[in-house]
Amino acid sequence: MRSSVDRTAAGKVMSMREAVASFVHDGDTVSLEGFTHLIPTAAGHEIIRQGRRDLTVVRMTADIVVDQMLAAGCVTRLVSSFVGNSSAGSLGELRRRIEHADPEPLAYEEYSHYGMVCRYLAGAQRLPFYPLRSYAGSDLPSVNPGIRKVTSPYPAADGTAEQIHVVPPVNPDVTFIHAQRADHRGNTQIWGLTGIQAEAVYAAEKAVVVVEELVADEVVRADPNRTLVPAHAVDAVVVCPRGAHPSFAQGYYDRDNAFYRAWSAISKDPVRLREWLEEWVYGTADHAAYVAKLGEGFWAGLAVGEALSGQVDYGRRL
Amino acid sequence: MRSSVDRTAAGKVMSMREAVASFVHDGDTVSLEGFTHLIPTAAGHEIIRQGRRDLTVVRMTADIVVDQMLAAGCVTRLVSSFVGNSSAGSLGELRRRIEHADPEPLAYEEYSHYGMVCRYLAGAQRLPFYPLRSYAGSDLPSVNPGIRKVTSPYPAADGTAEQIHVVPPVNPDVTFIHAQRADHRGNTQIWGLTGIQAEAVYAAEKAVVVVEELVADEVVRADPNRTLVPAHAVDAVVVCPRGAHPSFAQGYYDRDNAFYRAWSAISKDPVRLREWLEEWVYGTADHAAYVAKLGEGFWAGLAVGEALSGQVDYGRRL
Amino acid sequence: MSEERTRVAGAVTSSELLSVVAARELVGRRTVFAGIGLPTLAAELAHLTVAPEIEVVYESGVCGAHPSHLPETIADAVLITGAEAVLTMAALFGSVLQGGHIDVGFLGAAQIDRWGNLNTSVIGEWERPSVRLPGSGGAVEVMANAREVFVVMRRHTPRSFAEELDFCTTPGPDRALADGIRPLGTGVTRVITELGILARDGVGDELRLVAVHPGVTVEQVRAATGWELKVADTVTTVEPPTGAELRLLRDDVDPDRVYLR
Amino acid sequence: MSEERTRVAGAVTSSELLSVVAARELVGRRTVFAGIGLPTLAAELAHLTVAPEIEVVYESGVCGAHPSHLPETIADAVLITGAEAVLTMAALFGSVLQGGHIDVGFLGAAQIDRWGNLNTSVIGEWERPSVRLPGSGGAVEVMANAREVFVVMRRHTPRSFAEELDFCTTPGPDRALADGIRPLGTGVTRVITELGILARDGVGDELRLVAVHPGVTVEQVRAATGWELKVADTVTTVEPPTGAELRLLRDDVDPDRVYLR
Repeated sequence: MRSSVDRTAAGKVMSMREAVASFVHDGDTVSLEGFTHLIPTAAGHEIIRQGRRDLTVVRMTADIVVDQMLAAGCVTRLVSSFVGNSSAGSLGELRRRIEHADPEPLAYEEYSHYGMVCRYLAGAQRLPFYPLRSYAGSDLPSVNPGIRKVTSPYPAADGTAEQIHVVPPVNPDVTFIHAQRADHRGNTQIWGLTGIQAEAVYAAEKAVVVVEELVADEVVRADPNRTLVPAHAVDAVVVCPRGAHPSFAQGYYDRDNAFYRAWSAISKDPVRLREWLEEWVYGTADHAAYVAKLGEGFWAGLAVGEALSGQVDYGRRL
Repeated sequence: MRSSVDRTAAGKVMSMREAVASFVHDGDTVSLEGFTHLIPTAAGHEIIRQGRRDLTVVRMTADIVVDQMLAAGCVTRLVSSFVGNSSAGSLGELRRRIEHADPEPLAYEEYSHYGMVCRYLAGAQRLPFYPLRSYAGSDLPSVNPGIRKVTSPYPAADGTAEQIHVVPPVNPDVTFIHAQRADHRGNTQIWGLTGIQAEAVYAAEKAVVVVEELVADEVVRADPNRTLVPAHAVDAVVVCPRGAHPSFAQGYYDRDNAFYRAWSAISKDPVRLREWLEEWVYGTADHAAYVAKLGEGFWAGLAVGEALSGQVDYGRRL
Repeated sequence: MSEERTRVAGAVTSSELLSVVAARELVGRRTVFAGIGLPTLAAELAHLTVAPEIEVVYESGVCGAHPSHLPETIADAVLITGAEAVLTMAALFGSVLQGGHIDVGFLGAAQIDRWGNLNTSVIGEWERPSVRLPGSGGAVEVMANAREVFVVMRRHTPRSFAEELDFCTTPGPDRALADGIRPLGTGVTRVITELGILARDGVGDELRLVAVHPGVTVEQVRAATGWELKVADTVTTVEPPTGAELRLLRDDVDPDRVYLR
Repeated sequence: MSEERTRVAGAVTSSELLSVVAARELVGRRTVFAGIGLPTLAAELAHLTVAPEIEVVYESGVCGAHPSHLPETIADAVLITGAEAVLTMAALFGSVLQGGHIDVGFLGAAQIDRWGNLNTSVIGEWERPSVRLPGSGGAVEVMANAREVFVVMRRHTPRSFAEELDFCTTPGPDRALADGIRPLGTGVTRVITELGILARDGVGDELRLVAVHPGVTVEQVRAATGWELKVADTVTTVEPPTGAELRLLRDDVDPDRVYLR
């Protein structure tokens, strides 16, 4: 049974430096989730700055931030269902690690997207396994002993015994997600793509929510259906505007597609990749410095116009 | 594999009479969902008016509308996890049917709430079973052969084989839910308690959404995260204001607690119950007549004040 | 006897007494899964007294409710407006409850046995019962997944505190173990009744009498219990509700007397 | 040869040709699971021509998108603003895809074999590959659960149309059956390439050549295929994109040439 932690008390709001120092330890299993939208890049960068080692990283779409953490030597094991730079190309460091063990090997657990979704579901729901109609006939189970089979206790329509594949739970030591806003207790609201973030938080021993904005309690409570993660599941709230760059935050800033395209060339050259890390991660004290270094002119290029949701009426007793 | 139906085309908006005539047949399995909030009462009443027989009703909290359908002779089998009049008392007809087979027996499949949730999840996800950490040591499996066990293919922490209970999928012929609003294609938005409605819709062969309001496409599209059920899962949209009475619709009207309290006495007396059905169901042509018969003064008593959600910004590309 | 006790405790009603005693037991707990009625009163009072950080999670999916009026059901509209979060039932039961986030779950029952197993299904045979009760609701899940369970039973009689349950809807961890499945929670740790408090530490333990209300004797409780009740070495007398507790309960928690009757 | 064909079809690019052909194949289909790129173009063009009721569902969770600009990823912000619904990944993969609501799924691959099995994981051995590819993403689930799958392969070579896959990431129904599990969908029914169209009806069927683009011979396709390719009794010649199709594609679907290069 997981430990009982004080997740309802105040005092959850902290800096990214404090959050990483408190909740990420060498050897930990760290989940960073966000499917194209709201990728917790700033969290990955702070893990690099603090020099964590021997991490197992769990992330459905291992993309730029994972390639950067690999290059910084933080990661020895990766659990993922997609390893690529979106549709923009390859991850140079990841390919060197897997194809040539250069500069060191990378243990890789390969799943499909729904396999990862189901691992998070099992982790969040404290289930020993989660069944899914994938993998029948695939070579993946032959290279991933985590993927197994169960026989259903209910006969199939034709009366025969029915088999189905299952995946095991994943329970990260800590999960980081990025969100548009939260209150100081950790009630977290996300709109646009919500991905697997809620399950990744519930599956974890500790959860850190990185937000564009800390908002007053009243803002959250005006629209409780917008809360994707309730306070009781959150251990820390980090305010970090533009912390999802180069991915996007719906309604806040757009995706930096130019950087995605540039990354394939940067990461293809290990020297250039390490120079990039020197300049943009080790060379910036924190994400605010990274944001400032990019400059207001740059951010103006990612600005978005307004498209309001309209309001619904929750009603009040008269 | 379920049949391919035209769920994206226009022409889904119809009257309750048409929806029940089209989608509910004698002998069908009918799910009516809504957990205290947004109970599809008007749908149940129209099923009574059209005299359907031999139905299997699936409903987590079998309450007043189920007692009424039982009294009208529509139901021979009930699948549920709670059979009571909320906290206000008993269901007279249900108790007569189960305790005394009066006027006829009722087949009853008893689950717990999460057992029912998991049956809908399995049904929606086309799984042969869904695992849950309930029922270990309960007498329920001894009276419900649907509840079975599976051995996990992953050893427990102590190395032993781990067993877990499972429930089978439920796939109703038709599911009815009530909602605040939908567009003409069936994109359905609900706020407040959302219960098990989305899964109950996805589990069903056909789905009918009953709404307080039909709204313009733009209203739905301004806030896509508010859509609980997308158009592709919906076969019919029925506009039926106040169709959830005596339950409530968040932001539209409050719960009629007095009627809940009154029902225990009404239903305790089979003659009085049948008189109630005569007057309020058979004696009203449709739900609009039922609403009118209650009168505007009555509805003023259930009126609620305004509590707006605030707006979020989805952003638009400049 | 119930009337006698009420006199002893002053003008304190049974509802008030049970609410106050249950509230005190919540000291140090954080997330409480509560149905409507006495558990709601207890949690609200605990919030104002011994457990300021308590969060009530409702079976309907509401977390962090800030109701304008005392709710009449676990799904009352006033629980939603102004709440911190509303979850689907799949998330509430799957991630929150089965996920292990609930410290204390409150349950009631028609029958309880010495191990804290509960019956809410039938009196008599399941197939043709003399009384059909509501059934589990979420009780099976609360018992299986909450760290511990508090049971509030207004009536303490040999029929309700039964040597043998007519039907076990909601098993405690001892029955789970016998079924070959390792339980996740402790099961029932407190039973609060009109006569006193029974307690139980965990797997293998029977409920035992640890406290009586003023004016109630150990013998009275034994006589009202359908099995041979174990009694703690020291049985304390429950401190009657204080003036401060009663004022909070009556003036702040339930001023409209929705439950305090 | 590719350039020759382009000349034959006029100033039609490979992207345009594949998009138009794929769009035509969507006649009568309703729900399409599409990645970004050619499948998006095909679905949008089909919407304007042969399948007005088509709905594109994106792996990211978007249903009924009405984008202001052509999306650059399957999760582009312009897909969300103005969409009809946004679902969690658990709902999208669980209820929509595995639930059986997708008529046609589009997939690509580094390698395909005669049964429509796909490799997107590695070239070489999995443990130490010569090329590490992105992996499944949701491809395993699309193949397992969509009614049928269309594969678009720009390059038609013996290496990509392989006698034997280096690794089977995404199995078709024949491999599922051999694994003892009854498949839910038909697997790959169409493969659209720069040379023509291969088709397959269902379990037990091999892909066979049913159409070639103008100027392409059956022998050219055989030579470009790594296995002994079956050929339909009648191989038709693909009708070149019409002026109307090209105008819609260029002026309405992708006026900024995001994909039409």
